[in-house]
Amino acid sequence: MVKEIERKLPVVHMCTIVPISQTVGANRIVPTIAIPHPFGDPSKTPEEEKALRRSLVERGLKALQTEITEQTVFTE
Amino acid sequence: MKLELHRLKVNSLKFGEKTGFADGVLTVNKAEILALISEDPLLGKNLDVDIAMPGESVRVMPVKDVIEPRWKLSGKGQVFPGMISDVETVGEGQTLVLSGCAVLTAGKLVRFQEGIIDMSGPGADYTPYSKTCNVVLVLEPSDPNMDKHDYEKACRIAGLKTAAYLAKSCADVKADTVETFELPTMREAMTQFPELPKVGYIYMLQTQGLLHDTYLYGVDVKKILPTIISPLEVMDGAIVSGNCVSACDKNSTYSHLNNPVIADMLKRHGKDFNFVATIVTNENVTLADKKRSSSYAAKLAGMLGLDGVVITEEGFGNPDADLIMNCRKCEQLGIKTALLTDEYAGQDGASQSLADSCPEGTACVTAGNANEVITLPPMSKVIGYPEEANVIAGGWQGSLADDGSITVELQAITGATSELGYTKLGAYTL
Amino acid sequence: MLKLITNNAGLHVSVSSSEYVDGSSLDVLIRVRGLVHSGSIILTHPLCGNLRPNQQPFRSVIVDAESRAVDLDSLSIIESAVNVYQSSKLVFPKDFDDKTRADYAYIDSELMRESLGRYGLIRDERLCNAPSLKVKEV
Amino acid sequence: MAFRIVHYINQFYAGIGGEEKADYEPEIREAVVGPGMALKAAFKGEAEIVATVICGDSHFASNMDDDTAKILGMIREYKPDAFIAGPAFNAGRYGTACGAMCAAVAKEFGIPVISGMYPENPGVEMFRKYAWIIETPDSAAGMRKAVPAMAKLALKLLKGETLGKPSEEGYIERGIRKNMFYGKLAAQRCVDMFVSKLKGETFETEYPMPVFDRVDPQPAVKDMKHAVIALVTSGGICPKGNPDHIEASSASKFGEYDITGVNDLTSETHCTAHGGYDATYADQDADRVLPVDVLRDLEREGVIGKLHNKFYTTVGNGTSVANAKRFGAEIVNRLVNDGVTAVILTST
Repeated sequence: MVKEIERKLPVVHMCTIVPISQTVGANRIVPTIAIPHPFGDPSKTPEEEKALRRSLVERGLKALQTEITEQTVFTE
Repeated sequence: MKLELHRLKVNSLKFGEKTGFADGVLTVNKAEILALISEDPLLGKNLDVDIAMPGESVRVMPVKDVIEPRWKLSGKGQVFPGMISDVETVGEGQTLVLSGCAVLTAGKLVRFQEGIIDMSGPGADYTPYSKTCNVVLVLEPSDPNMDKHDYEKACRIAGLKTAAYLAKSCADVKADTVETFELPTMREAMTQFPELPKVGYIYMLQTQGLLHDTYLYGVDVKKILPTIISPLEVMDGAIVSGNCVSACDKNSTYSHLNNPVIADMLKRHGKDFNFVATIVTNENVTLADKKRSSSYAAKLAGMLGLDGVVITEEGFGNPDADLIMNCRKCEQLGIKTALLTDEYAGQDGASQSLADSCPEGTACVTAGNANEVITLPPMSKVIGYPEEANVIAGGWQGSLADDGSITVELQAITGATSELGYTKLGAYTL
Repeated sequence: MLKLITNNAGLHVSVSSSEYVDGSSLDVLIRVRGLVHSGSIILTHPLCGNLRPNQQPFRSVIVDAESRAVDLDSLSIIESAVNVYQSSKLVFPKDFDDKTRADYAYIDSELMRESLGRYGLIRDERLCNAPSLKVKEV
Repeated sequence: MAFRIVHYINQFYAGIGGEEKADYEPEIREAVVGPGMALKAAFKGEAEIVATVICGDSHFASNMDDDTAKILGMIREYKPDAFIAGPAFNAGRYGTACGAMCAAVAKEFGIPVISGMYPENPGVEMFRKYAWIIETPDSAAGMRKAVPAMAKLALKLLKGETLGKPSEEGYIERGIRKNMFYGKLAAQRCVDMFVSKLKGETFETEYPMPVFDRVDPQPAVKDMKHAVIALVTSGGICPKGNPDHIEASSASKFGEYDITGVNDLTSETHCTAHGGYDATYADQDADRVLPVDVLRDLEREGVIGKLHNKFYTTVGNGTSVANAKRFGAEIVNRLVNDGVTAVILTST
């Protein structure tokens, strides 16, 4: 699915299992927290959780603003 | 290492006074076999020996193992080392083979495991053992509550003993043909045919527990690290099957003795490649073992500087993970692989065939979809226990019809999708 | 913490650390998948043994249940196993007569026995070795 | 006696009209219509078309479930031995309708179903598992080639003859594995293939393992402050109650949901339809899978221009590659039409 989107629009794939994302052909990849809660962590307070989520989304936006020529994993 | 296989071609079987071979006929003294197998206190009183010939309207079920009669005429050790003879290394000297003959062990162990062999009709096309002249042992335990491991072992040993006994009884007859195999030491092998690629064979053996085990020189293979073996040792019975679950793709002892991959690789050795090593490895249940064994097998192939390996799997499901690990780890070392497996694509053929896959597995041969359904017509005679059709692996309640016909998946047929490639079956995509 | 996830009641009672799943083999695999997603490692292959999904009503898997980064090997193995089961007709323990069901339970226990021993999870060696391991009906 | 065939065509091939008549309601005629004439000729009396179903492409596309049920009802009384739809060539909606009807007829009546399409017709990816689809050229100019091939395949199936490989029979690979006896032992075939691989020669594997192709990355977003960012997820997030009944696995559809004015996803408003992971955490707070709350904050702060007012959801779990591709292609077309700049795709 990610490839079909990438044919027409820039897309960042935000997911927990990076190797799968690499296999399905995503180009901009941002690793997330865990499979059942990629953008959250139930062990944290709601405020901490949202701050964590925000930092991940900001990383995703940064990836979208970065020129790349090949598959790139954005870890920071 | 040099081994001569002295072959007597068995065209017919009959019961008679003295066990021996003449003019293509193997005469079998039933009383002697019964005496031989009833030596074992674990086996019961109602043992039987029967004959099943190609083309007869005969069905044998449930079959555990198929064994080709062999006996060493000379050389160190004796056939089936560590099982019915000493643990001495085999593979040298002369070995008598009763070609075209097999011992089948049949008997109930658990209520769903073993296979079917039809000697005629559509089912016969699927099993290689419908073409052999079969001496069938019908076995039972002396105590119905006996530990199943003990009884399984007793059945296994009874088959091996009978196979050795039959060949030994023909040791005085001059062979029809003699096939000679001479394999060099590793040092010579490495320098032979410098213009040809050096290749090997990764021989995967299923090793998971009762009815899922394989033995190497009597050692339970789940306990080994991958190791190197000579094809000639395999021909003398160094590898013995304890394995009959989903009978279609379990390697019988017969198919080990006659491993068709080894046979073909030896035939093409010196022409298409330089066949330098056979690596046996296991298929254990724990992931740690799977990782360790696949890494170790690939490492051996790498240390030997192999350019390519053929890999054969045994079984379905979790062994697919072992197959894929072996494939990927070899390919990552730059060792080209060809894989031999079978498929579980569902009765309609629409499901995913393997439980695991990798893009490196570019060369893959399959021995067919084990789920395809077949109806086996009634036979005039059934050796064994036909009512087991309803509970056999690949059958279901109602598999056995009133007229004696059986509707089952191919997996119930012994050797139907042999992953040593001992049948011509395969699959294609519609 | 090491533990067994199983729908085989007879095996469950003989293992010192075990979680019983009241359901099908697929339910066992789905429970294991949930654990893997939250960081557990699979120690035994979920498709061990060689009975096809439409034949073996029992499944048992040993996991190292802990919360850490997802183990990729465990993940790919459990996802594939669940796929295999979801694309197959399932059988349930109740589909079989008592004797056959006991045999299936027995083989399932046999396949796990060595691994359970290795990971020190067998509570009573005799129970796993018993010639006729009785399946507790649930 | 000749085999009984029911033929399905659209309004165009029935001579009713083009796009302006595409909402033509399904009807059945006891007659041979349009391309049916060519089919009839190709059957040479071995099979006859007992009825022809005609349905407008748009009508079918917008009333898929109802029209399918209605057409099945129409067909029933004609007791067909086989069902032929099309050929649809490269017409997307027509191909989809042909494929959907073939699948429904096969399921309902258990008879052979045959269509004809250009390989890139979306109907192929969606329905090739359920129907025999003869590969055709991309336009009706290929009618003369397509129809005899469809008729031939239909007769073969009706007579219960064994079918050869797709390349031999001219149909598009269905992805169904079938056993056959080869001329050589599997062991010899394997060693043959091994030698070819060693020598670098071409060979054909007997079981192709999945492979993945690549797409070049799009250029970066230059002006994030004015960008419209859309959220897409394969994590199955949907309004509570899953109004579109998206399947928990092997999804056959995707969802499009409006989030105008939604600043936060909560356990009251959203949940997951995904059956491939423990849903507890997503059901408690769907922002954990689809971070709407944070993107609204960023929108308010002017970091991004706008969060697109619709999000798209699918279920990654067990969904076929073909369906996933189709979803991706349809979703991105809608996003482009809506003026979206870039996409955040979240997966579990």
